[in-house]
Amino acid sequence: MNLSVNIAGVTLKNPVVTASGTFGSGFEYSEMTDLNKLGAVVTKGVANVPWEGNPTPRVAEVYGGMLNAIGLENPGVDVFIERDIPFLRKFDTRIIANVCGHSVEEYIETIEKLNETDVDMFEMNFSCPNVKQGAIAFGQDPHVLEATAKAVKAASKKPVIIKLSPNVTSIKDMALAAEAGGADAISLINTLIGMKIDINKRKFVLANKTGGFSGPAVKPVAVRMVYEASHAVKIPVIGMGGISDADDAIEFILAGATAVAVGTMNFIDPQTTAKVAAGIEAYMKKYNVEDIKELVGAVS
Amino acid sequence: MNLSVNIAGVTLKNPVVTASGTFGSGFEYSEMTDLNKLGAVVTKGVANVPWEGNPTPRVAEVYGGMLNAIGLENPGVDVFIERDIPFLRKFDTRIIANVCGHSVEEYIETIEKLNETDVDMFEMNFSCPNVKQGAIAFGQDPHVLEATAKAVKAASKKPVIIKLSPNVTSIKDMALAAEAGGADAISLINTLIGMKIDINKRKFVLANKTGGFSGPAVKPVAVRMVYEASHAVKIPVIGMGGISDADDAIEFILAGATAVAVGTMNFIDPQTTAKVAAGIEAYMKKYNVEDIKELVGAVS
Amino acid sequence: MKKKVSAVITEQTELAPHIYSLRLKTELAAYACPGQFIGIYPRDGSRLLMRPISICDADNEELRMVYRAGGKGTIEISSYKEGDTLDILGVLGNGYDINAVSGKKVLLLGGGIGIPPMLYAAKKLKSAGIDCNAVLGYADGNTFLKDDFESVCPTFVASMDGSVGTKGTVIDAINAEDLKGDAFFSCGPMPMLKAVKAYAAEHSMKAYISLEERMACGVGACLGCVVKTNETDGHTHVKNTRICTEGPVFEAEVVDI
Amino acid sequence: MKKKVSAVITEQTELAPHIYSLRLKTELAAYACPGQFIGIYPRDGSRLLMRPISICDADNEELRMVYRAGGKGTIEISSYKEGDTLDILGVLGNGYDINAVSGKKVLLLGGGIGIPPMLYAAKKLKSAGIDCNAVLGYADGNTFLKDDFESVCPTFVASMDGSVGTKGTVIDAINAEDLKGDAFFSCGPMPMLKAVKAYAAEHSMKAYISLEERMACGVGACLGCVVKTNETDGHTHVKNTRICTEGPVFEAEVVDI
Ligand SMILES: Cc1cc2nc3c(=O)[nH]c(=O)nc-3n(C[C@H](O)[C@H](O)[C@H](O)COP(=O)(O)OP(=O)(O)OC[C@H]3O[C@@H](n4cnc5c(N)ncnc54)[C@H](O)[C@@H]3O)c2cc1C
Ligand SMILES: Cc1cc2nc3c(=O)[nH]c(=O)nc-3n(C[C@H](O)[C@H](O)[C@H](O)COP(=O)(O)OP(=O)(O)OC[C@H]3O[C@@H](n4cnc5c(N)ncnc54)[C@H](O)[C@@H]3O)c2cc1C
Ligand SMILES: Cc1cc2nc3c(=O)[nH]c(=O)nc-3n(C[C@H](O)[C@H](O)[C@H](O)COP(=O)(O)O)c2cc1C
Ligand SMILES: Cc1cc2nc3c(=O)[nH]c(=O)nc-3n(C[C@H](O)[C@H](O)[C@H](O)COP(=O)(O)O)c2cc1C
Ligand code: FES
Ligand code: FES
Repeated sequence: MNLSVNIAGVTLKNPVVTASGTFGSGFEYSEMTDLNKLGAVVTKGVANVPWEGNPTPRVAEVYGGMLNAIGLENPGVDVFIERDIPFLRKFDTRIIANVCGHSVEEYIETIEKLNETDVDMFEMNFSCPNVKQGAIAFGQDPHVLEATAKAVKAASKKPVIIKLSPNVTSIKDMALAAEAGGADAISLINTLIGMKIDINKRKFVLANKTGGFSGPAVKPVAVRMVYEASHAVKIPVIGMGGISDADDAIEFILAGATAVAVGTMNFIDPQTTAKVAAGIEAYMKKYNVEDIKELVGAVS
Repeated sequence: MNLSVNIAGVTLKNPVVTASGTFGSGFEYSEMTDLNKLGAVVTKGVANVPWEGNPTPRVAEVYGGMLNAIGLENPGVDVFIERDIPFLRKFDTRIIANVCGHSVEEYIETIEKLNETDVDMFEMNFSCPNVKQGAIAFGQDPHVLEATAKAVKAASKKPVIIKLSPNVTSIKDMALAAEAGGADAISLINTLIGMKIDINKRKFVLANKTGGFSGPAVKPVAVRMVYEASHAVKIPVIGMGGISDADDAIEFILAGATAVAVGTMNFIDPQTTAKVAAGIEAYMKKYNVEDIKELVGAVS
Repeated sequence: MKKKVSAVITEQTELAPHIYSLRLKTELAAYACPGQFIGIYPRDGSRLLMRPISICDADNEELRMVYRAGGKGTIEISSYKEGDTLDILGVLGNGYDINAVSGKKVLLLGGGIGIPPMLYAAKKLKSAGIDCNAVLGYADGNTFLKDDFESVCPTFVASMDGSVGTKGTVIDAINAEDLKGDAFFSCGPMPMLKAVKAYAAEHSMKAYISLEERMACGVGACLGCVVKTNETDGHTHVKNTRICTEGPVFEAEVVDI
Repeated sequence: MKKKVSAVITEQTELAPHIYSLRLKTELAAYACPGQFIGIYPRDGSRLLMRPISICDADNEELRMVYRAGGKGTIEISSYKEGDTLDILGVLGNGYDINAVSGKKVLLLGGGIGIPPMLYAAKKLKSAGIDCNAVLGYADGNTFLKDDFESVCPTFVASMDGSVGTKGTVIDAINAEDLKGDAFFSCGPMPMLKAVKAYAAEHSMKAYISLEERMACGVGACLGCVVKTNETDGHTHVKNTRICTEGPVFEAEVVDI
């Protein structure tokens, strides 16, 4: 039985990865789950310099999910290279570095430093809803997305995954723009934009007012978008949004995802990724599926 | 204490209405809840002629909500006028007729017939995700929305509410387009587009593949969009999306909604609307709010 | 009588693997007709829609349902015990019309988890003095409710694996036992209902069949649960009728299955 | 030792209106230090995030927590009974450093629902032979846990409504009773912690304070729960530090509150 998948020439031992920002640098969960069991660790968004992020409260619980407005706090790419990559390299898993920035120049500066490391791939976060200085525009206009993708791709010595925002009219157009810009793969969905109000205080619960909405509640939107995007492009798709068990992961694979990421549910059960990988294997056994690739997009 | 609100010159005794398509013609729930307690009954989308709707399965449960792809089955405007309006008129509540169509001409034909009845307002559904022949485009492009709004408004002798789709990049642009097109009010959100796959059968759960996603799970998106839309326009906003109790309703009002609609939760508890209205009153008492209008948009 | 109420569990027992008998104490019991159903709401906030379950038996105080705990909602429901409460919506739909078959002989056909509603129908037919036989189709030797039927009317059994009664379907049992009647009351999987419809047409019998569809409201408001009809329906004004309201029991010729 | 485990409830009692004492049998108990906390997961699928609750007491087999059932999740948690299980994540965070105060006199200051963690701290101080006094600030006469403290160390009480002890805050009680010490261990609402920080600075005392923030992961991964710091933090490399991991207990001068 073959669970391994190939994304832009990089082989993942299984299709289960972590969703950026929900697994720290991998270190935080390494005590609680075996990183060797993961297809890849996708690390928290990293920028050219340290970012302070947003004021608190940064997280809120909502029905079946959560909001976050971390604001991409990160220690900067230099610390990431010195501290986090060497730690992750000790494990038998792929490293996908999620990259954020306020401008094309910032993205490129980070990528150029990471080019010289042994991370396996880049995931470009053009879609974080919590950054105000323009990053959101990258992810919501297909022309800007395509141009940014091209610039980033030209600077990159590693395969580039472009992460898409679900807060768009046509996910198909965004997927096509990423592909046209030279992306080696796309990943989706990033968070929906949500808001929560404390009715007793008559205040926004998050200091940032709005936050990224994730967790099981968003899954139907995510599955639909993965289906639409994967049917529009030829490059592989990494699907995510509300995955909490193997059944959810298989739903994304059937919808067209080559790999899947577990995000918010890591917070609920640190073993989720391992359970998802084991559950996919059990499903394949049950239905005599020899190769996971047979399941990709196999819905009718 | 004043709970009444004014939408385009029409006074609703309280801000709680039903969401179109979740309350039939009012008749179905009249045995289980007192229609006299509602600000208005918003009826199921009606077209110039009867529509058969989509094949079954038409509904599916998802985490914290549901998907529907009814496909706007309706008996046509003539039956609506003969049967449903006279029934509703027996109650001390407003009637808002939700109108659907495949083309501007169909909308206008329906409106012209309804002009001669005593419905109080029209709600234009330009945003149903389940109709394939183009209606979706009305709700996802601001220019088309504005033009359609203008045409409909010109044909209408009653106030026109335009219902917005959440499946757009910028809800603000859509709200502004509706206002520019002459809408007397806007209502939002209609359903998000979702999908569910049966992993054992490897089939779409809905015959239509995709369906409209509603229920408590969508609330954070809905509150955010009501906030953004109501801050962009001067016309009143009717907020909905996942309201299950008075706290939820007040959250929408604080976000900027003048009135609120209860949709999916009618299916879970037919008394939801009445409980919401009573709960808003209790909240106003608790916090000494004399007039509900003081709460509209009162978040900081 | 349609209402959402909170009902107390007075029995929750597993009759066969994953098949539970549930009794609920509720004022709605007094209004129950055979073939009608209730909606049972899971309590977990991730599962909002009611589970439609047929009434298997009723007296003035209690409803009995027999259901399969298959998916997440029914598994959750099966975890509640005597004394716990469940929210239910009922009583829903139009059941079997006992008056329509007065003076006739009725064959009650239940297949699998379609067996339970036939029990209440059998009891009501019997108390109306209408002659009936029950034919129950099981997958295997787990013949849940068989004893209950035997105490009401002559009961014949079929099983797919041949472990009890006639090997095969209820239609096989009818043929094997040479059973005759004027009308069928029937509930079971779609292939069985189609076979029943065809058999009835062939033998000039009336067939009343109970249909299933995914439901959201259960009360006719959402139009989620329709089935195609051969003629334009009086309510919808198109060739669709609502299973939750006009059904779940229909004359077989009316619906396009 | 960080792990998600299922723990059995061995006690669930209401100590005062909405204030519950919960004991859980779990292997994690053996690793608990004062000032650390666990995350308790609601079971309802609509509420996914763990509720961070401080450890009020522990032995090798059981953890004790005292918590307010205020919102939906804690109200749900309070509905579970002895014998039920709860999923918990623990043990989390860095607690009070007992070694740092060896040979000193510690004043334990607890305000409201910040009182519980002080009990375990008092016990650990006592068993380390460190002198301590407890000063507990209540809203009113519902002096939950007061007896528990009195059996460990000299205990002083303040209440906002004056119904017991000094009328006012813990600071008012310190002044009224003329209590002296070298360090504060403190937990309570933000205004109290600010007052404690200021008092300590003024009196050249060390103040260790326990902070609260909304949390998602509880283990340092999400960066949801940071507090501003005066210097660049060793982990984040910005002037933010993670309450769930570097805290919840901090030296007051380190954090910018
Ligand atoms: C009128 C009617 C009467 C019924 N009577 C019985 C009965 O007496 N005993 C019994 O065991 N079953 C009966 N069923 C089927 C029963 O409703 C489903 O098995 C049950 O809803 C499945 O829920 P779940 O939580 O197990 O599955 P899930 O997978 O959690 O269900 C997800 C959603 O799909 C719906 N769904 C899944 N399967 C069906 C189905 N077959 N029919 C309708 N909705 C479905 C659920 O209601 C829920 O909304 C009846 C169905 C109908 C329509
Ligand atoms: C380190 C730490 C230790 C704590 N120790 C205790 C204790 O020993 N006893 C006690 O009663 N309370 C304690 N709290 C506060 C407790 O976590 C909250 O009261 C609780 O999470 C509220 O949940 P709810 O279900 O009542 O409210 P809901 O309104 O349902 O909560 C919604 C969301 O907000 C979060 N939240 C709400 N209030 C707070 C808060 N004050 N702090 C952090 N998150 C919050 C919840 O965790 C949840 O994610 C502690 C908090 C922290 C951070
Ligand atoms: C706390 C938090 C932080 C996140 N940070 C990032 C990030 O830095 N970069 C990024 O591309 N996505 C980030 N995301 C989005 C997730 O990677 C993922 O796309 C989204 O949460 C949907 O998946 P889920 O529902 O499984 O969580 C973050 C999500 C959460 C909840
Ligand atoms: C079964 C169903 C049918 C609906 N039909 C219509 C419709 O005919 N016209 C319309 O404008 N909206 C329709 N809607 C959308 C609702 O009016 C509402 O906008 C949406 O469901 C969000 O609210 P909720 O989460 O409270 O359900 C329908 C929703 C559901 C669930
Ligand atoms: S379930 Fe809503 S109409 Fe039947
Ligand atoms: S709660 Fe996630 S970092 Fe502290």
